[in-house]
Amino acid sequence: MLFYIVKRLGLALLVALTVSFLAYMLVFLSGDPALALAGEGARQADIEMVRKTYGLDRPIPVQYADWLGKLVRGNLGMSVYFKTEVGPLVLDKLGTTLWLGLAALGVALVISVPLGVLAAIYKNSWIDRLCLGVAVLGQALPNFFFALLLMMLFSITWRLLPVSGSGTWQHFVMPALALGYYAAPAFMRLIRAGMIEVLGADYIRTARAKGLPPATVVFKHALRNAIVPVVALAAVQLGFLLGGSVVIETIFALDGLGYLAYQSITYKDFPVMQIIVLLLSVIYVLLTLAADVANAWLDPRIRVA
Amino acid sequence: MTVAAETVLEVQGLHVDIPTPAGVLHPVRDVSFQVRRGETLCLVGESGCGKSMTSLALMDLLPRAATRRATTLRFLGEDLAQASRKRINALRGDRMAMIFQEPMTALNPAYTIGEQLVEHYRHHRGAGPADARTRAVELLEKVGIASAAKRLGQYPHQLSGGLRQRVMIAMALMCGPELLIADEPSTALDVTIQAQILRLLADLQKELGIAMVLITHDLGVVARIADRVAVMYAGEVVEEGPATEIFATPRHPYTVGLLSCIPVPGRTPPGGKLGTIPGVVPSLVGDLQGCSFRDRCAHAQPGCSRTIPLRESPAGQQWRCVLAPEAEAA
Amino acid sequence: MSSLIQARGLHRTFSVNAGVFRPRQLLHAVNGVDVSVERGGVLGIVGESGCGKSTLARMLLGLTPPSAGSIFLAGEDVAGMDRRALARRVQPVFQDPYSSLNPRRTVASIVAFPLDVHRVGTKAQRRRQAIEMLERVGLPARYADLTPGQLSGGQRQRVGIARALVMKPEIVVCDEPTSALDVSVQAQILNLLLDLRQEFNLTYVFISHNLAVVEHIATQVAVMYLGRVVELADTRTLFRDPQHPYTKALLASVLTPDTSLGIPETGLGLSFPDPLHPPAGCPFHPRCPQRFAGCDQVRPELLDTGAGRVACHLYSNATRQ
Amino acid sequence: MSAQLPAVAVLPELEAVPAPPAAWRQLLSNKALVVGGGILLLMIVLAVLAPVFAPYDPYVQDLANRTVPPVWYDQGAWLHPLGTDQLGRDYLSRLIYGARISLLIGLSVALISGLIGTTMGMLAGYFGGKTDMVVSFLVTTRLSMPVILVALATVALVGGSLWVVILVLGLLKWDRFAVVMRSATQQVRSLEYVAAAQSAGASTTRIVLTEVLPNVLPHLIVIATLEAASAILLEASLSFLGLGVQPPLPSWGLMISEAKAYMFFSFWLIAIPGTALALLIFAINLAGDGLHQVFIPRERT
Amino acid sequence: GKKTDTLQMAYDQAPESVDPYFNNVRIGVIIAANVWDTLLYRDPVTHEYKGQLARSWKQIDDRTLEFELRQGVKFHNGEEFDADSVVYTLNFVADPANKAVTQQNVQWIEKVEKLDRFKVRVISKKPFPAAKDYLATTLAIHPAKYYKEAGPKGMNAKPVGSGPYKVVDHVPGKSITLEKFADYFKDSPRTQPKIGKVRIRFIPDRQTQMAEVLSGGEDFIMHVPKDQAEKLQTVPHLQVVSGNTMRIVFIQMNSQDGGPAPQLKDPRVRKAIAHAIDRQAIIKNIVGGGAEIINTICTPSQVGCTQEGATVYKYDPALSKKLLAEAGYPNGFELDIHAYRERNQTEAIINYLQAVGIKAKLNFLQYAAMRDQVRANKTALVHQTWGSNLVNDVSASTPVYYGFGADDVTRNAQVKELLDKGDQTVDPKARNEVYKKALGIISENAYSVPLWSLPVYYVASREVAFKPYSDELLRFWEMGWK
Ligand SMILES: Nc1ncnc2c1ncn2[C@@H]1O[C@H](COP(=O)(O)OP(=O)(O)OP(=O)(O)O)[C@@H](O)[C@H]1O
Ligand SMILES: Nc1ncnc2c1ncn2[C@@H]1O[C@H](COP(=O)(O)OP(=O)(O)OP(=O)(O)O)[C@@H](O)[C@H]1O
Ligand SMILES: [Mg+2]
Ligand SMILES: [Mg+2]
Repeated sequence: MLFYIVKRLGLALLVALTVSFLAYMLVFLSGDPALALAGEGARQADIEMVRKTYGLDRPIPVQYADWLGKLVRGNLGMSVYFKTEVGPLVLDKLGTTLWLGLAALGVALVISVPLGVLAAIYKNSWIDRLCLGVAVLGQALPNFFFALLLMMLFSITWRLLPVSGSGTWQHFVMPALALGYYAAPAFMRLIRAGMIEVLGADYIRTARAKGLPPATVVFKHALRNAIVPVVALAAVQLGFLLGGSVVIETIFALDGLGYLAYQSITYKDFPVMQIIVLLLSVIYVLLTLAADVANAWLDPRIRVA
Repeated sequence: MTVAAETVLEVQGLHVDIPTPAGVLHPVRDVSFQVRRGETLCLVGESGCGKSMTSLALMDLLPRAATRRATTLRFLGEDLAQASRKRINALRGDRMAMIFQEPMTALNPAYTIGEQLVEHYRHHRGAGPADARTRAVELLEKVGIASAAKRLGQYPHQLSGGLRQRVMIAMALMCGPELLIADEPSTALDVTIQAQILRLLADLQKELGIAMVLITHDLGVVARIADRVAVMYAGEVVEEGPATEIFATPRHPYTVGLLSCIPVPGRTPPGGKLGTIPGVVPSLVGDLQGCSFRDRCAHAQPGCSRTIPLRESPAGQQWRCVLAPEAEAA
Repeated sequence: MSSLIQARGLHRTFSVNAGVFRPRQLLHAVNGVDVSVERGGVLGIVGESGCGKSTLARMLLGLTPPSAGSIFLAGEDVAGMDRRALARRVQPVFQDPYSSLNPRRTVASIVAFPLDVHRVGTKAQRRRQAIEMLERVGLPARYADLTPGQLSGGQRQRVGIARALVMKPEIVVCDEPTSALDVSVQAQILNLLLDLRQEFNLTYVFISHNLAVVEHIATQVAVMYLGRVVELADTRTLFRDPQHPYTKALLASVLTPDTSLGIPETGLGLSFPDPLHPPAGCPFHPRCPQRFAGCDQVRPELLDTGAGRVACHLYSNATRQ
Repeated sequence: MSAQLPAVAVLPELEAVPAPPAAWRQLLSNKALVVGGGILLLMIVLAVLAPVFAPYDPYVQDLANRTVPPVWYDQGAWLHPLGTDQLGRDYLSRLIYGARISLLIGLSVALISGLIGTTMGMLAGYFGGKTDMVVSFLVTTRLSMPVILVALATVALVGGSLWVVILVLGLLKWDRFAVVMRSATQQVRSLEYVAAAQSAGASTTRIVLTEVLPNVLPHLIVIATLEAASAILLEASLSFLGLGVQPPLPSWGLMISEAKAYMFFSFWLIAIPGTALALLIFAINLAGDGLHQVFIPRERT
Repeated sequence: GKKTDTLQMAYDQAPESVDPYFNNVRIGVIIAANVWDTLLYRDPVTHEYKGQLARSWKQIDDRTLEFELRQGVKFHNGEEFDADSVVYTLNFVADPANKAVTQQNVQWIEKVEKLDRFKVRVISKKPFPAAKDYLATTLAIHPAKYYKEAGPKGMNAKPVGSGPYKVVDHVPGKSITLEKFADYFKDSPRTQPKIGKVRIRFIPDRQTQMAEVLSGGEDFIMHVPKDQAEKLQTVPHLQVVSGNTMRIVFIQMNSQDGGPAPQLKDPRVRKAIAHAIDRQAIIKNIVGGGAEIINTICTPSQVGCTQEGATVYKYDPALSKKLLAEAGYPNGFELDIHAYRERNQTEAIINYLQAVGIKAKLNFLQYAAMRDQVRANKTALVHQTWGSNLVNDVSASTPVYYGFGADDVTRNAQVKELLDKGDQTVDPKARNEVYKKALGIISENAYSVPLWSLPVYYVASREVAFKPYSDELLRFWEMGWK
């Protein structure tokens, strides 16, 4: 177990390292980052100054090594735009995005678990098709479009929820709905497929043959087994939701990581952009590790005796 | 047939229909048989002939799409065809139990053996945890599992196939059922273990005096364990009767063909020709007129496409064939 | 007659995942096997699930390289042989009539595939040859353009046999060719295999766990247990006078359709063979009704007993006090 | 009475097994596929024949007739059935031409990423071992990078255009192809017909191309449809944030992006491309589901 | 809202730093103007200079200005204002080592000297006629002691100025809250603040901003596009005000050697382009009220900027086509057009060019990316806008594009010479003359197509009393509740 976790952490580290390199190289896509950093109306002298300040005059590998070295020592650099340290800036926003991600995950599960179970039980009936329709719609509706629709209804027409910001829980309702609904279909399909498979499994027939009440059969015997892959998906989806919150956070001006990412992209704030990409990858890798552990805990077949 | 009370299960005219895109599939057609207390009935036939469907129909465990109808479906005198879902659920696992083919998959991987052994006992009998546990240990010992108490905490994947099948048997016997249906309980196991499991089943059945319906495609198993045999072909029971009669004097050409196919040491010469049944099983979709075996039958004749008479020998053997016993003998 | 195919000291290990959280473990699937068949003979291999029968077959076919040991084809070491040369001489028939045929090909192109690979003749010739072979195994030409999905299990197995024979190989390795089939179809396939053996002068390695079938078809039988051959003899001898307790148990477990007999008591205990943790000494000793002290210490060698060879301390004088 | 039938000397004609319904019949019997495929086909026809169906040049502006509402509004008229946009361009024509862009993006991204992902997945699945480890690592790395962020950043840095978007998405979205192809290949590779081909002496390339590829193709097609849909959505998101394709290209995402400024007053401006986009994705997903059901049945018959 | 005496405003971009020398965005300028004072004050209407932190000033020589400072002015933290504040602040930001972002605002300063506690001299490197303008607009004065301690970083975290509003809360990237400074000095040329609090939130998305004002979540937004502003006008609780700005819009045409569109080297082609665009129609339909047509590349209000003598290219597609034919392009040609904002306008321009046969392909880029291309000589047409950083002097606009700087894509030596001369001429009359000549040459050669000045729309709750100015500055201190 320990061996395994150490191995996985090693992999995570390797992934993070690769991502860090890619994230670092992203900057050079624009050609000369100094030009981008200098901003509107900068003169040649300003650009040279920027080049010096950020050490952009050195060879790229040296720059990367230097950046990485600082990173390892906990120095995440300075935001070019906000002129503050990247570490606190990013960590400050991470909480909001994590809450949003978890809320969206919650929404997705609340929508998908009952629908998935229903669809599986009434496989190929109109109920199944209805559930599938709801799911496919969620996948088809562009989430920014859905977000705008929500905003129109809940904020403008009914004035029930605040349009934007992140002060209270009400601020999270629409973003979580928009994000969660988009994530729900994946869960629903997985739960449906899992439940169909499990419901067709021999041990379910055994449970029914034992005369157990239908609810016990479905929830104790079936769902318990169908839910195992959902845990892994939940981790992966949470990772995606964190990364995918850019659009939604921007629309609702939710002061989280996604919004910061969007800002840093538009402001050419490379240090922030790099750290966000890196942070999200690390979170993703850790989440999948956590999912594996959770899986092991849920599935006695891989549990360590 | 003597006293009615002796009959545990009586099936008359059982049909199962499954609508499919290609038409209605009839995996079970007009099947009739009965099982008495302390008796073992073997349902035998080739793959896909409807053995499992028959057993599932008895337990009301058919797939959602399938429907079942029967002229008579009586369990311990109670009409199952008319019984409510609830009533059937109350009988299942309690008065009638079932064992499946795949011991690897028939147990829920997420729960311990102990949990799975006791849950229906507690549900049907309202027993407390301690009671149920005692009963579980008792039964595990009965199926020959040593250090039973320790096993209760184990998960199915920690047991070998043979052990799992023993657990399945113990599970079926928890509530002391009157009827045990075993659908190919040994097919998935290795030959040596298969023998062990069959022996255990046979012993328990005799000891507890339960009625058993054993489904198999292995004529060797049938010969060793059955009191009565029902041979199924394409959803129908083509021949039924006491095991000794069926093996000694098979009447239906299909039964005859089946018996000729298996190499029997000492009877078939090594390297010699085995008997065969040419052709393939007919589709079960749509209605069937006459004998379903006629296009594979060496004795086929025009009359085969009409209604086939049910013939009965003095020894209690029944079969459906146009050939009269005397004609056949000629 | 010298042996056509001979395995000497074959070993094969796999590194297997014991579980997500566990380190990989070494599994000894085949553990020092010596077998051989003469031209025209049929070597039956029997044993319980997981004892290494298929692994042995795959090694004979050149599909899995042995970890140690070597295979000789008419005296020539296979290791030095070109894969395609081997393919011309040794061909397989598999167990599963579903997964052994590519569902996206027609029957004719499946059978012609080996000819395509070896570029025999023109396309039309290859097709003709394939159809001839199909007819030979009992599938009329009108089946040629069907896909496997349109065939029954027995028909599929015929296609598999036609494919194996189209290159006129010397040896056919059949890995449980009938165990997925119904008895009535099994009989047809067995009859066919026996006919073909005569016609093409074939040598079979025939794997099965159905002892009645093996007795019917094989000339020689090897009994395997946990990756080792525990008994090897010609068919008549082995079935008439089994030596090894495991062979005896196996034979006892065969249920013949005889209503006068009950279910036999094999005398094997509850423990089961686990290839990941093979017992010390004789691999069979935990289940052996005749075990004695020392069985769990020393592994018995496969020794000649005159009629055949057996690996059991009951017959080795060295360990028997 | 004889216990045995006479041994059949010559095998009699075997019964022909009824042929399963022809492939197209099977496809047509799947409702999801028919509905989804039908809508998709309609859109493809509209897109391909856009010059025929579009009443106007989608690029020509009429500054005097801006944001004219569609016919079902009081101020609307049949002159512009779906109204005009903020620069007075005919909305129906833009919508029809926009289908081209969306479909082109879906197709090209699926093609590029499909090629990368399938190659990687099949190599990993077929060869296993070290190859598999490397590919798995690449997939993990790729998965750990948030697509939309990386795409946004890249487009922001390089500058958006249709081809940049296609390339960026194509280079980013191969992960699912790799994952699915890997497991599908692993599965096929373990089947006995691969062993049979090996036993016939066929080369690895030949086996991969003729035995494995045709049998993992159904998975490929299903994934490709789903990925095409998701690429179209991603492009729409990028365009929505102003970092997608270049105007005046009538991409639906761009149309939504441009229309969002008008949503509170001229809702139809955003509703029309929004609905079209949702319908397209819906159709593709539905078709994908249908293909999945037809191509990848759970059990074999 | 009025109830809470808090003006709630949304803006689309967050300032990178609140310290006025370390941000580059409009909202930063707005905050700076409300939180800090400058030495001088320029009347937004009359453009006349008044003393703000300075009581009086005099020109000592070409390069030296002397200021007498006001006494008794206090910063928000209680620190007293004196010569040290001026000297430290300006010397600090003028030193390139301190990396002020707005270098163009400070790089002309050579040094600032303290004469006594309330008297300072500001010395420029070269004669710099625009100095007063900078000192009246962008050169905010920080408290010396605090700034020395905290530096730009501390100033951003806890900003301290002497202006009518003080910063009470700043969450970078999210919001800034200002509060009325009760001790704001009474002699200021600015009026005393009325509104209690101003809360500025940063919302990047225009729709979200609009949704906020519609739902009453915000009281004030700006930079609303014309169409939306016109619609919002119909909402009962909102008012829409438009105003002109200093930002000018024009098309740069690359006539340098080695450019991607050599056609542009032909003056007939450039003139054809100028004649092809119906500026009036675009203004009417897309740009909106308050926009003015310009004929020279400078903001009309700027000192030295004049439309006089400029060649006017009227909308005349026929003439345009004729010119193209003369130049050898009877069927037009294809080229790229680059743009980075006001995409609607670019698209409209493209449509007009199309009508005379010029197919322009749009490259809509981020500003920096576009500038890279411009500077690499890879652009043909560029849809430019320029706001002069609020400096009301032509030296802040025309020379950027004609002074042989990196953004100059025409490179006319004669023009450069004239502009250089103008930049250093102190006598206003001579200066105007020189500039006029330069602007005349530019328009005569049709080096660029001057388009219009950009208007800005403000949408506010009806409760807010406010007035727009062409410098796009929000003077919170003047605002009140209705
Ligand atoms: N859910 C289902 N839907 C449609 N047809 C089914 C279904 N289940 C079984 N069948 C068909 O019903 C027929 C009888 O099936 P059944 O499982 O009873 O056969 P069996 O005799 O038990 O065979 P085996 O020996 O292979 O277990 C088969 O032809 C099978 O294809
Ligand atoms: N590729 C492989 N990787 C890992 N383990 C393998 C592999 N192939 C076979 N094994 C293991 O080797 C052992 C022998 O397998 P093999 O398939 O040869 O058995 P078998 O005798 O053919 O069994 P069966 O009767 O079930 O076909 C088994 O425990 C199996 O799990
Ligand atoms: Mg069955
Ligand atoms: Mg095997």
